Formats: sequence, C-alpha cells, structure tokens
Amino acid sequence: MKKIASYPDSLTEKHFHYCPGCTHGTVHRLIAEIMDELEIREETIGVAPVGCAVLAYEYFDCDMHEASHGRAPAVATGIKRVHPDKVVFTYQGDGDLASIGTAEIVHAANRGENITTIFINNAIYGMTGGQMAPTTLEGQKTTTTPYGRNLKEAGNPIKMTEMLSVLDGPSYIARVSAHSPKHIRKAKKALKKAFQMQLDGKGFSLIEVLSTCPTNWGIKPKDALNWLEEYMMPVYPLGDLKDIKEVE
Amino acid sequence: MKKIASYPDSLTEKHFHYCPGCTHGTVHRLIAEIMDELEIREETIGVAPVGCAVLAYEYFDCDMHEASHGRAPAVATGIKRVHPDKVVFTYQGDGDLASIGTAEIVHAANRGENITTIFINNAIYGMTGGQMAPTTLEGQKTTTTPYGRNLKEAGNPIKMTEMLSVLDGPSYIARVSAHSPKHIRKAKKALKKAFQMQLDGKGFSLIEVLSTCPTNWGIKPKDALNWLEEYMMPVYPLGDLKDIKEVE
Amino acid sequence: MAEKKTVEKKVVFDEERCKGCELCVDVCPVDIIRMAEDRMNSHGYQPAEVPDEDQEKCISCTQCYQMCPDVCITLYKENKKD
Amino acid sequence: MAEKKTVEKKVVFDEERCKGCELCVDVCPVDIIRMAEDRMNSHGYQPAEVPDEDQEKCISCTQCYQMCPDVCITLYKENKKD
Amino acid sequence: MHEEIIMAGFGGQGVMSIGQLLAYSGMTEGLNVSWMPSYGPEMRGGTANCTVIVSDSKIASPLTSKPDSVIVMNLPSQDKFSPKVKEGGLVVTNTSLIEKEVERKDVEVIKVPANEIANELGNTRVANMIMLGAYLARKDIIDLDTVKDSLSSVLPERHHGLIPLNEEALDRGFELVKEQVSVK
Amino acid sequence: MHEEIIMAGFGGQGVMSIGQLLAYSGMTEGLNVSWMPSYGPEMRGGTANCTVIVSDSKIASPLTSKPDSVIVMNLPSQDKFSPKVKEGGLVVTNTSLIEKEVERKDVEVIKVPANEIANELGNTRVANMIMLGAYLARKDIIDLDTVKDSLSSVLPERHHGLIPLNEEALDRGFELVKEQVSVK
Amino acid sequence: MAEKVLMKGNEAIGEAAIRAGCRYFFGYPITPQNDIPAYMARELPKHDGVFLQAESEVAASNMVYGAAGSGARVLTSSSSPGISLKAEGISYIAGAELPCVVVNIMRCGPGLGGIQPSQGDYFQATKGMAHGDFHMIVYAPSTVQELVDLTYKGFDTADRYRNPVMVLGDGMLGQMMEPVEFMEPLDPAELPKKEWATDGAKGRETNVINSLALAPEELEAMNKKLENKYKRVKANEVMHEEYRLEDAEIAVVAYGTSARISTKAIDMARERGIKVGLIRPITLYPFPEKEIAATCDQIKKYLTVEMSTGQMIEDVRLAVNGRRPVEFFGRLGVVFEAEEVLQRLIALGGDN
Amino acid sequence: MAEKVLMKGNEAIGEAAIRAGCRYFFGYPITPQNDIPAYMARELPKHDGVFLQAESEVAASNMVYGAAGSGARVLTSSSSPGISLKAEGISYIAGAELPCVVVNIMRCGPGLGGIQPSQGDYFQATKGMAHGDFHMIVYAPSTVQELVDLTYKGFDTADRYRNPVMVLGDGMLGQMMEPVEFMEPLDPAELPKKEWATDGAKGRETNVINSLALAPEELEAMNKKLENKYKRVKANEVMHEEYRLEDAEIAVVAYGTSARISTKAIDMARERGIKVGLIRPITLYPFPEKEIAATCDQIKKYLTVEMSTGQMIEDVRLAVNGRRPVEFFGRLGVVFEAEEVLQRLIALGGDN
Ligand SMILES: Cc1ncc(C[n+]2csc(CCOP(=O)(O)OP(=O)(O)O)c2C)c(N)n1
Ligand SMILES: Cc1ncc(C[n+]2csc(CCOP(=O)(O)OP(=O)(O)O)c2C)c(N)n1
Ligand code: SF4
Ligand code: SF4
Ligand code: SF4
Ligand code: SF4
Ligand code: SF4
Ligand code: SF4
Ligand SMILES: [Mg+2]
Ligand SMILES: [Mg+2]
Repeated sequence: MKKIASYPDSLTEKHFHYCPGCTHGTVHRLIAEIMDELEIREETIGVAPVGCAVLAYEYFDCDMHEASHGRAPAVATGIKRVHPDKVVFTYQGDGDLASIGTAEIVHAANRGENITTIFINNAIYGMTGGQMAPTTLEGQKTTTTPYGRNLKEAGNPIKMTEMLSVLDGPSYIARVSAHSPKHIRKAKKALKKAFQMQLDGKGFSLIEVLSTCPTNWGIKPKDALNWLEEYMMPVYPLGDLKDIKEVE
Repeated sequence: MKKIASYPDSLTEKHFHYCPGCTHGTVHRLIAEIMDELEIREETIGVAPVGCAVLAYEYFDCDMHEASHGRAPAVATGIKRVHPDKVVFTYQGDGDLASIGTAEIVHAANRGENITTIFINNAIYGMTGGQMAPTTLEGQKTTTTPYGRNLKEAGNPIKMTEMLSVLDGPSYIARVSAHSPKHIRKAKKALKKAFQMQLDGKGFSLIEVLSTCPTNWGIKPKDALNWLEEYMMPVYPLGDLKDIKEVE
Repeated sequence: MAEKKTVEKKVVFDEERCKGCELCVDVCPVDIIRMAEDRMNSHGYQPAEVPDEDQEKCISCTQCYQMCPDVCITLYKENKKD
Repeated sequence: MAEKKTVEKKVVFDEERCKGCELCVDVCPVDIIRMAEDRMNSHGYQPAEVPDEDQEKCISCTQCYQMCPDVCITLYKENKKD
Repeated sequence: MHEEIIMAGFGGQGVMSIGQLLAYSGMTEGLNVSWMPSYGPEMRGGTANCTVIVSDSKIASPLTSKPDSVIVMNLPSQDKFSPKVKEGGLVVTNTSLIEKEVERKDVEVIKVPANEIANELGNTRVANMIMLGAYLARKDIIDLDTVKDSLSSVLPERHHGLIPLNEEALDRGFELVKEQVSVK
Repeated sequence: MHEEIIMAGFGGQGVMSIGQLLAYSGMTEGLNVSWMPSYGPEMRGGTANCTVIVSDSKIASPLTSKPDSVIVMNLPSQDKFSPKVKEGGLVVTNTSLIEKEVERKDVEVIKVPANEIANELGNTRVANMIMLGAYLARKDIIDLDTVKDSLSSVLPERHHGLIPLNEEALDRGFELVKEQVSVK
Repeated sequence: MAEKVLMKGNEAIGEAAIRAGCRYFFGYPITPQNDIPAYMARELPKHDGVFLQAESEVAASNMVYGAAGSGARVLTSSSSPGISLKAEGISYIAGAELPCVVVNIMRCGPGLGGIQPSQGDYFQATKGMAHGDFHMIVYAPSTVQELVDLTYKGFDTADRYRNPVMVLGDGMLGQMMEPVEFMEPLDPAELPKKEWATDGAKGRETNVINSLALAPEELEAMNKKLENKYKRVKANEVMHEEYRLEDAEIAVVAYGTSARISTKAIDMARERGIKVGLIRPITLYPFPEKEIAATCDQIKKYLTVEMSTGQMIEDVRLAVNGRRPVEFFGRLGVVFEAEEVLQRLIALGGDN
Repeated sequence: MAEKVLMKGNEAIGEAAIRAGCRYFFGYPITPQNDIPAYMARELPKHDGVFLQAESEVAASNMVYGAAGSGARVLTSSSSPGISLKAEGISYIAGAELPCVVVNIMRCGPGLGGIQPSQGDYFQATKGMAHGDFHMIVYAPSTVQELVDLTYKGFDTADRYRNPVMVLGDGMLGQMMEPVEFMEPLDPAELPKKEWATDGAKGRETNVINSLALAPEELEAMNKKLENKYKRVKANEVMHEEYRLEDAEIAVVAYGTSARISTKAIDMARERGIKVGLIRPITLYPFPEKEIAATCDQIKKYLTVEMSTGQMIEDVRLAVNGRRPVEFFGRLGVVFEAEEVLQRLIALGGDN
C-alpha cells in the first residue's frame, strides 16, 4: 500500500487547539503542504497573528514570529527587509487584518512588500468570543451586534480584498474558500501561486480564505460550511482579483 | 460699487501661517464660503489635523476640534455620534490621512459615517519639513527619499481616493485641484456637494484636493502650480470617483 | 478473503487528534466514514472511523483528507504496480 | 474724469495679509496686478497691488480672488442699476 | 459556614450555569457569594470550570486552590481537581463519563451516573442539574427550594420552558444521594 | 573668552549658515562651540534665528537669553532681540532693511547696509556674510582667515563656486567696520 | 435600599456607567473585559445611546476624544495591550482637559503575555501612561460593588476636573460575579451643560478643543494649569480604607484584588496573634501619601502586596520616606493565595 | 584621536548607529528629530542598509520587532507623541526579549503640546512605557558627544541583555551642533551570530519569537526571567557622573540638558561660596540609586532639576529614602537658565 495523503512534514506534531470543525486547521494544512512541495520549510519565516491562530507558531514547523494584533504585515516587513532571500508569510484573521491592522496591510500591499499574506475571513472575532468583525454580514448577530449588524451604525461588511486590489503594489490577490474539498483544492492552488509569486520576486500577494467559526456562529461544523456558502459567498465572491502574471 | 468677492464671514481675522503661495489657504477660503452659503457656520464642528493645517482651528470661525495625527476621522466620528444633527468636517493632509491615519479613514468611510472629509494631497509632509508622503511621486526627492522615491523600496504613490471608492460606505468621492481659478471653482462645487450630501444624510463624502507645497517642493509658488498640473495630475486624475446621487 | 489476517487499512484516523466534527463523514462519496459510538478520546470526542469491513470500499478520492480540519486522516492505496 | 477726486478702487488688497506669492499677478487677464516695489509689509513681503491708474481696467473676472491663497483681495464692481 | 466549590467539565456540560445557580441561591438566602469562571482561550474543546464560594463572612478571594468540594463531570476534570480537594472534602463525580476511581482515600466520593439519569429524563443537558442536586443533598448549605426558585432568574428566558425539567433533575440528583446516604 | 551671539532674520536670509560658519571656525581654532537653531513650525515666512556660543570653557546651555551680541537682518528680529542684548553688548543691524533705530543707549550699534553692499557685489544672498564680516571686525574672537577657510566645509558642495564671492563679502563687511572704528 | 443582583464585574461596570448618564461607548474587544462592550452593545440602544465598536484601540480613544469634546459622558474600556494603544489618545484628552472614563481590566504582560489577572499596569496608570506631564485620576476597586460605585463616581470626578479617569481592575474583578446594588439612574439631560463643548457655535463665541501650544510661554502656562489642577486633585480626591489597623504593628498595603486576598491573610495572621492591618488605597492617583505617612508612628513595618514585580511599592516607600522598612510580596501571572501572604506576615511578625 | 566634526545631535545619533553596525531604520517623521530619519535615508543606502519610512509609529515599532527578531541591529527614533504610539510594540519587543535601540528626542506634552525641549517623558521611559512588568534600559546623554557614545553603546547593551534600549534626549540636544568625535565603525558581519533569531530553520530546530504564555505558570516564569534580567542590569549597568561634589553640601541631581545647564549654575554658585555639586544620572534605568544613597552622609540637601513638573525626583527621593530633604526646580515648555537654578541654590544655601 502506498500513502496517498498524510500529515505534512511542515506541521509539528502538536494538536491544533481549534474548535471542532474550524477551518483554520484546513488552511494550516494547505500551507504546510505547500512548504513541503516547494521545499521551503527551512527558508520560511511565518508571522502569526493575534486571533484564534495565535498559536500558529506551535504548528508550523518553520521559524515563526508572533506579531502584535494587526501588525503582522509590519513585522513581516521588518523580517523581509533583513532577509530578502527568505520566504515570509503572514497569517491573519479578519479582525487582525481588516480592523486593527488596516493601515499595516494597506501599506505593505502598497509597497509591494515581497511577502505572502493569508487572510482568514470568518466574519467574526473568534478568539475573543464572537464580536463583530468588519467582515461580519448584515444582520449577523454577534456579541457586539446583539440585534444583528446594522449597516447604518456598524458600517458595511468590508471588502478588504477588493480594496487592496486597487493598489499598485500587489502582484496577486484572490479570494478562495475552505468549505468543501473542491474549494479547498482551489484554495491550495491559489496559495501555492501566492508563495510562488514571492519566490519569483513579484511582490505582495494575498489570499483571502473564507473560513468557518462554528463556535461563534453558534452552529454545527457541517452547518457552518453551508452557512458560509449560502451567506458569505454572495457577499465575498470568489476568484482572482488581481494577477500580474500567470504562474504555470 | 458693490462688493463682488471678499473675505468670507466664516473665516476669523487671523492671518494664515502658511507659506507664500501655499494652496492650503485657498481651500480654507472655499470651505468658509461654503459655510457662509449654506448658512451652517453655527451648526458646524470642524476637525483640524496634525500637519501644516494644524492651526486650522484658528482660521475657521466655527467650533473646532484638534485631532491627534491621522485620527481626525475617529474624532469626527465621536463628535458626529454625539451630535448627529450638526455638520462635521475633517481637514487632513496626505500624511495624516493616507499614512498614519489609514485605518481611521478607511473605517469611517466604510461605516458611511455622515461626515465630510477634505483631503489635501500635496505629495509631501509639509509641516515636518518635507519628508516623503505616501502620495509622493515616483522619483520625487524629499528628505527621506533623497535619491528620489524608489518604488521598490518606498512603495507606490498611493491612490487612497480610488481605494476608498471601492467601499460601500461613501456617498460621494471626488478629486479636484487648487492650481488654477478654473479648477478652484470646480473644487468649490465638489466641496459644496460634499457638504450637501452630509446635510442630506447621505453618509460619508470625501474630496481630495491636489495642492501645492512650494516650500518643500523647493520651487516658486507659480512653478508649483505648473508642477502640480504637469506631474501630479497624471498620477492623480481629477474627477468624480463615486457618487450615489446627483445633488442639484 | 480468508487469506488476509488483518485488514490492510486504506483510511487511518489519528483518533487523538479527531474532534468529532463529522466533516469527513459527509464528504465521503461511498459513505463509509462514521463516528465511533463506543469510545471517546482523551479530549472527550467520539472519533471518526471507517469500519474494517468498509476499508476496501474506499475509492481513494481524498475528499475526507481534504476536508478534515485537524489533519487526522492518512490515506493508503494499493500499489498500482502490483 | 476730472470729476472724480479719489479713484474708486475695484481691486483692494489687504497688504498685511499678502505674502507676495505673485499668484494673482499671473491670472489677471488684463495684466493690471503687479508687486509693489516701494514697500514691504511687516512680515517682509512686497505686497501685490493694482495701481490706481489701472483700477478701472479690472473686468471683475475674480480670477485673482480665486487664486489668492491668503484671501487678500476684495473686489468691487460698478453697480449695474446705475 | 464557608464553602468553596469548584465545578468542572467539558465546555457545554453546563458547569458554569450550575455555579451561577448556586451562587444566586446563596445570595437569595442572604449569604455572601462569589462566582468565578476560568476564562480566556482555554484550549477550544477543553475543560471549563468555575469556582463558587458561599459564606456567612466576607469573601476574600473568589478563587481557591483547596476547595471543600468539587463537582467533576468528565475525566480530565476529575484528574485535575480531585487532588486539590481539602482533606475530608467532597468529590461529586459523574460516573456516566468517568470510569476511573478517585484515587484519594481521604475524601468523600459521591458517584452520580448523571448522563444516564439525564437521558432517562429525556435530555442529556440536565446532567449538570443532577450533579448539583446530588451535591446539595450532601452539603446542606442552601435549601433545594431556593435553588429551584432561582432557576427562573438564572436561566436565560428562552430556556424557561425547561424549568420543570431542571427541577426534576435537581430532585433526582438530590434523592439519589439522600438514598445513598440513608442507606449508608 | 566666552561669547554668545544670536543671529536673526527672515527665513532665507542665511542667518543659520553664518551661525554654522562661525561655530565651525571656532571649533577649528580649538575653542568650544555650540550652534542652536530655533526650530519647528515657526510661522512660515516668519523669522529664523540661531544662537552660537564660542568659549574657551565648557558650554553649559547652547541657548542664551542675554546674548553678548546680536546680528539682526530684519526689523522683527531687531525688535525681538536687541532688547535682550547684555548691557554694553553689541547689535549689528542691517540698515538696508531696517530704518528704525535701536532704542537702547546702553549697547553698541553697528550699522551695516548689507543688502546694498551685497547688491553691489552682484548677489543679495551674501548679505549675511557681510553682516558676519562686520561682526568679526568688531569682536576679535576668531580670525577672519579661519572663517574663510571654513567656508568650504560649511557650504554645501553645490555652492562651492560661490566661495570667492562669500570671501569678498566677508571682507567688505569686515573692512566697513574697521574703517568706522578707526574713524571713531 | 435597592435590590441586590448577582452580576459579573464587567457587566456591572457597564450598568454603572449607564446609570451615571453615559450614553456613548467606543471600544475594541479584548479579553478579559469583553463583557463590557457586549453589555453596552445590548443595553445602550435601549437608552438611545450609541455603542460603536471601533476599528482599533487607537481609533476608540480618539472617538472618545471627539465625543468628550462634544460634551458627552463617554466610556471606553480595554485591557493592558489595548490600553497601551490608547496612550497617545489619552494624552490628548488630558492635554485638552476633557472628561472621560477609561476602564483597564488588567491582564498580565508584557507583550501579548497572558490573560491572567495582574496589576502590572500600575506604573502605566499612575505615572507613565504616555508622553508629557499629565495624570489620570485612578480608582482601584476591590469588589464588584466598588466597580459600580467608582465607575459611577468616576464620571463625576472626570467632569469636575475635566480630566480622564481610569478605573483600574483586573481579570479577576472583571470576570467574577458578586451581589451588587445599584444607585438610582441619572438622566443625562439633567447634567450641567458643558459650556466649553464643541456642539456648534450657535449664538456664542466658537469653542475650540485643543492641546497645542506653540509658543513656549503658552506651553508652560498650559502645563502649569494642569499642574495646579493635579494639586487640587491631590488635596481633595484621595480615598483609602483601613482594616484592623487600630493596634497594628505591621501594615499590609494593597489595592484591588491583592487587597481583598490580603484581608484573609490578615485575619489568619491575627488568629496567630500577629498585629497586622491593611491600608488599601482606593485612589492610586492621587495616592494616599499623607494617610500612609500618618501611620508611620504606629506601624513598624509595611508589606506591599501586588500582583506585579513591585510597582506601587515605590509610592508606599515615598510615603513612608525611609521612616520604616517597606517589604514586598508579589506574584504575577498567578493569583496568589492568602496563605502565601500569611507566610510572609509570619516571617515579618516573627522578629517583632 | 579621531578628527572632530561639527554635527547636529540628531545626525550624530544616526552616524553612531551606523558605526555600531546598525543597518536598519524604521521610523515615522516627527519634529524635533527629523534629521535622524533624513540622515539614515541618505547614509544607509551607502552601507547596503535599509531605510524605511513606516506608515506610522505603530507600524515602525512592529517593523523593528520583526527586524530585531530576525537578528539585525535596528534603530527607530521618534519624539514624545510618537513614542506613545510605539508603546505596545515596545512592550512586545521587551516581552519577546529582543534587542533594539529606540531614540526619544523629547518635546513638550501632553497631547500635541509643543515642540519645545522637555523632559516630561521620564516616567514613561523609566516606568510606565506600556503594559506589563518590563523595563527599557534608558540612557540620558547630555552632549552631542554622549549622544554618539551612548547610542553606540546602546546597541551592545541591547544585544547583551536582549532588551530594548532607549536613548532619551530632547529637542535641544537633537537640534544643537557641537564638535564630536566618532569611534571606528563596526562591521555588522563580524558581530556574534544570534542563534535565537528567525532567519530560516536551515539544519536546526525552529526558532520562535514570542511573548505569549497562556498557562499561568509559564507566564510567571516568563516574568521571573525578565525580573532576573533587570536585576543583572541594575547590578552592572548603572552609569552616573559627578561634578564638584567632593566637598559639596548641596547636590543638584539632573540629567541631560538640565544637567548641562545646572553645571553653569553650580559654577556660579561656587563663585558665591555655596558648596554645591552635581550628580548626573547617565542611565535613568537602572537609576544610580546606590550611588546617590552613598552621598547622603555628606550632602545635606538635594535639588532635583528637570524640565518637567517633577518626575525623576521620585527616584531621587527613593534613593535618599528620607535621610535628607530633596527639593525640586523645574520648568517645562521653556528651557530654564542657569540663573534660575542659581537663585534656587542661593535660597537653599542661605540657610546653611
Ligand atoms: C491590541 C489588542 N487588541 C485586542 C486584542 C484582543 N484580540 C485578540 S484576537 C482579537 C480578534 C480576533 O479576531 P480575528 O482576527 O478575526 O481572528 P479569529 O480569532 O477570528 O481567527 C482581538 C480583538 C489584543 N490581543 N490586542
Ligand atoms: C503621532 C505623531 N506622529 C508624527 C507627528 C509629526 N507630524 C506632524 S504633521 C506630520 C505630517 C504632515 O504631513 P501632511 O499630513 O501631509 O500635512 P501637510 O503638512 O503636508 O499639509 C507629521 C508626521 C505627530 N505630530 N504626531
Ligand atoms: S472560535 Fe471560531 S475561529 Fe476560533 S477556533 Fe473556534 S471555531 Fe475556529
Ligand atoms: S510647508 Fe508646504 S504645505 Fe506647509 S504651509 Fe508651507 S507650502 Fe504649505
Ligand atoms: S478517501 Fe474518499 S472514499 Fe476513501 S474514505 Fe476518504 S472520502 Fe471516503
Ligand atoms: S473531519 Fe477530522 S476531526 Fe472531523 S470527525 Fe473527521 S476525522 Fe475527526
Ligand atoms: S478681477 Fe480679474 S481683471 Fe480684475 S484684477 Fe482680478 S484678475 Fe484682474
Ligand atoms: S495672490 Fe494674494 S498673497 Fe499672493 S501676491 Fe497676490 S495678493 Fe498677495
Ligand atoms: Mg475572524
Ligand atoms: Mg502633505
């Protein structure tokens, strides 16, 4: 018998602390597989966010740097400027990237900083127990929008990825989803391309991954996958938003 | 003889501290005229930035609130939420709005905060003596890009206004210029519309005004007008970028 | 069939990692994954399993592997060359 | 012409506000604005002026007013109804 | 009277609620009470616990490292907290999920097949109330009726329909122990 | 020897440069020196000034409120700084731009039509050097030649072509005062 | 007397603020204070108030700056790292002399640290919050009831002095539930009008909210004004409490959570015949300096107890001014137990 | 001996950093320190270094966090309000135990304040920089030469202790020109390799830069480790200077600009027969506590002189510990003159 799918080398043995069915884990696996496939584990420095993925540095078996909340792009910039020949990626949640870290991601993108950003959009603040994220949907109930997000008061679900695509700096920006095997495969392709862009020196790339938070959405993992497809995808349509080059 | 143009009522008698030929003054006058014309001086609370316009609170003859650097949109949000029936405007430079204050302007815009923002883009940090702004042009020499702005290292001239136009919150976004009487008249029209939008409760509006900084560009006031037209306008094309409604 | 002593597993679960989210169950096109009802891992989760009798039915589509957020699943396939 | 004692000014400058930037000079279509060479204000600037003899030439286009960053200029026009 | 209790179990087993219920009941009876959760990013799916103190004097710390009693609803909780109980203290353990014996000889152990009884009542989720009832039967600090009366104040309104079931669960736990004790 | 000088004028009149030139020259002659600009968002188009201290002992503060001398190149500067000069101190004033007399009787005043002389030399911008030359003629703290030699170190390279002109300007200011003084 | 309710410290803060007439909350989530924003998000709309989740703590403190300048009673809350991000904004609020209440439910740092209760932000709260010579008035409650009382009072104090007020709690106080009584709610419409607020210059001179002073003399004047205000605060606002101090020879000095745990240690020590009492600063700024100094004749030794490596101890030593030894007991990251303090008291009491 | 050059304090800092092997600068403009970034922007490219103007101080301090974690010698600089914005980042850097040098060219606050020189950030620099129990090592130069020497030394100290170092100057020191000598430049390639740095886990265990510790015990351990480090710092790194102290009965305690102005006042007072000398802390953290305490037998009175409303005076009082009176003279917003200090000394000396 031959192994056709198994635990990637670039993950440590540590069990994820994520809730049952949380797709943070899925994306971790994809990144690790890509590190395996591109053989860059020993060349890579990952930057962990503050958010549910705060312990990402315990899972990725490469050098890791924990950032302060929202500032992963700045931390990554510091690292990349010192080691332009290494691979640097950031992993950020929607609170981290689209709220407190707005300035940092906009400017890292605009500088075309040669890093790869993985942006986990789960429409909520997972770690802190389910507050509104800037990407929370209209009408969605969270602990800080107990009556459902009201656009007049709490603003609109923010389209960070569309917004960043307007800038000149980024080389590749795409939105993918982690809610089905098919989409997960596509997500991996996009992620791999984003890393390849960096290896090719093309500058900033960002992949937004629509992700679930069964715990704070208050539904079962399976239902979370459906909720994502039914409610999130229409607001955050999938696809490439910017691509300066085709990587084969 | 009848007066056909004179010092607006909504300006105090204080002399501007701006350098000779600096178009900050021009924009001040336009705003004051609009306050006069809309008869809103006593209803208006202006928010001054940190930048050359830091003393704007000495010039506008309405209630004024000095903000910390870059945070005028947040300060204005605080004010507007307390006084939703008053007119609130912010006046910000390109360092203030497009650099340190990126997160605050993005989120005020995205919330559709019912305020009016005047964004003075002079492609430089005026007040601090001529450092690179995020809007500084490629190759432009400043004290922090002494060899000319190099896009690879210092990033791209940022298109804040285009970027903000992608969001759902704003009602009216336009770019105008203050380098000739014709353009100044157009600028006033746009500014007035932006205030009118607020009065009509339409939400966030922003007018970017291309402006000169003869002192830190190191050229004569007249030459600055030409430099703006020749070099800035191609990078920052004028026009309406977003408009959810026609105001007659 | 009588020749085989132990089942050669095609679908192996790391039960300690499993959190019983059931995401793998749904995506299996041949419906062989189920939640173990007789045991719990040390975190209190009932792990997913493919019963021995169903192991052969696996068509190696890797859907379950793709879907498992906790990377619990190792998949094997008969060597083609045999 | 002999009837008038003092020139009725159409273009009046607040000389203390003026910073001598010369922006008004350029935009005047009838070219009547010039920099005063004989005086300086307290800030050390030579203010702009329209000489008395040229005041009448002003066509009230307001270009100078529009352009002046320091809002130094007040413009008058003959009353139409006269 | 001064009683320090830790209640622990998997997230979702309702240990926080019985803690609040107990504290609330204590307050209604005019006692000093405090309720303190373990908080923060517990490993997701790990254990949850809270500490309740009921006392007739002022409560200094709402935490305790040597509780008088623990109510443990799963194995990790038993492993973690039963060693901490005071000598002579009480462990109420959920034998439905915990096969392992409490290893200490110097504490009293009350065994409650809480999930089984709850299932009998038709809803696993009231296993917590059964545990609390059992505890209350042994520790006579608060009247069972006070606790029942407090249900409507502590349970969120949408669960008020379940109050009778919860009362029944409290009773079942209570009776179970009263019987055991009287048998002894 | 301890000399505290303030030089002041409109922005663009070059008072900062003559300050630096003086400080640099002092350093070359082995003296302790400091140069301190007024900094920050001066009202744009307002006055600029700097303080230079040249001393044979350690310099405590690089600022002074009672300078030994002031060099003032415009009226606002004269209004602001001439009242601050020590009793018996020196005011070097630019009569090309300042008609007003220095009101104090207890200080020495040297009048230099700096702009006029500079215009004679063909470049208004060297008025500052004329003022410095005049100052140096009266205060014998640093050798004029040292100052000339320092020009190449202090002026930015792109202005090195103007060194002869600057030297001439220094000389003209210097001579003007030497004459006045000898006439006296 | 009002009915007692069982309430979490964090939520009690929210309710107290609303009863104090606060109708505006701007904040950003952070553990262990998330119940405050959640409470405000739920309750403020019922009072026509505004809850706004800001994009960051930096933005939140500037929204507070704006709202406070507009004359509103306004609350923000956060926990340690978030408070650091509010630093610049708070300095502006202090510089512009605006009232507001800032809650810090401390967790353990530095950096991301952990979410365990801690008192490691004492220095920050009382001395070095941000650049420049300013102070917040800092209240240190030790029970849920005091969280309520001091939050409520905080709004008054803030208005009276036009100064930011901090309520300094920790994760334990914020998360625990205790019975609590509330005061009658205040109607914000009946609060005195703030004549200086920016609410549109209708029929009056314009108002300007500002902390800039370019001329050195103005700048000094602005700072002198603040300095004088702090002198008034020091003279009038000090609060502290004493426990079993009458005949004590050892005094524990502790605030907040540390103080409540220390009372138990003191009771235990008293049982063993050790004459020990408690001095509990309720205001950390102004610090009860004179009040502590006044005990020096009687007290032979002081023991400062903190959940930090020793911060308030400096203020205690400044108060005692060398007249008596001041010892320290502290842990951080871990909430200590009364027994641990007792051991220290026994050691100290032993050589009496 | 190297040649003397006449240089602005700010630029001298930049040159000293480069000579110390610093090749990375991340910062954001602010008066009165703009010559530092300008210098670095001009000079770093000549040394294959990186100058990056960050989008904000928050971003700058996090870029420093990243670069320091990657093993580089890295500099950032700002002035008071900007330092407040760096607070959270600095706390992370301290928590993760990373070396870097942070320059604060103080201006006068609070809020926007003014750009006049000030020493109003002493508390912030030495005590309450941000949340949590950590300290920066703080150098307080008083001449341009010392700006150079201490910046250079700062990089070494930072590396040795894996701790952020602050060089605390003020607008006067940053803006003034003085003659200065430089040391030989260091080649960064020859600095000892930082084994802990994140530079790709080639053939080794992975490195993690982190300040998170969720378990209480880990959190306490992390803090204990820091505490022990600070003890070592206190034992080994104190620097101070004395001037005319031998037979003095009054000691002025002052640092930086205040100290240099005070020397003149002391000379003037000496001329009048007042026996006064100067104690000048060069490190503000660790503070020369023992060194000051050692003078208490001889000195009868202390006068703390600061450009603030009185911040360092607390550390002086803690050192003196009540044995002698400690008086204060200070102005802020305005740089005081030697004469003003002299008057105070005369007043103090009068009742000898
Ligand atoms: C300065 C600061 N502010 C707030 C927090 C609290 N905090 C931790 S994670 C988080 C948001 C997490 O949400 P997101 O980024 O969407 O990640 P998720 O947990 O959903 O994956 C917040 C607000 C913090 N640690 N630091
Ligand atoms: C927190 C903080 N950082 C930096 C500064 C310094 N600063 C003042 S204005 C300014 C930038 C001004 O540029 P811009 O916003 O473009 O306005 P302009 O002067 O060009 O009109 C900076 C960096 C400050 N005051 N506060
Ligand atoms: S809280 Fe949400 S995002 Fe966080 S681990 Fe749980 S499911 Fe995932
Ligand atoms: S520095 Fe530039 S922007 Fe500022 S006032 Fe002068 S010309 Fe205008
Ligand atoms: S690989 Fe496919 S067929 Fe086999 S168990 Fe997994 S999902 Fe089922
Ligand atoms: S998807 Fe993974 S974690 Fe979930 S039940 Fe299946 S094996 Fe277990
Ligand atoms: S109004 Fe027109 S014509 Fe008259 S002075 Fe001005 S620019 Fe010239
Ligand atoms: S435009 Fe205005 S400021 Fe400029 S020269 Fe003309 S009048 Fe004077
Ligand atoms: Mg999220
Ligand atoms: Mg600008």
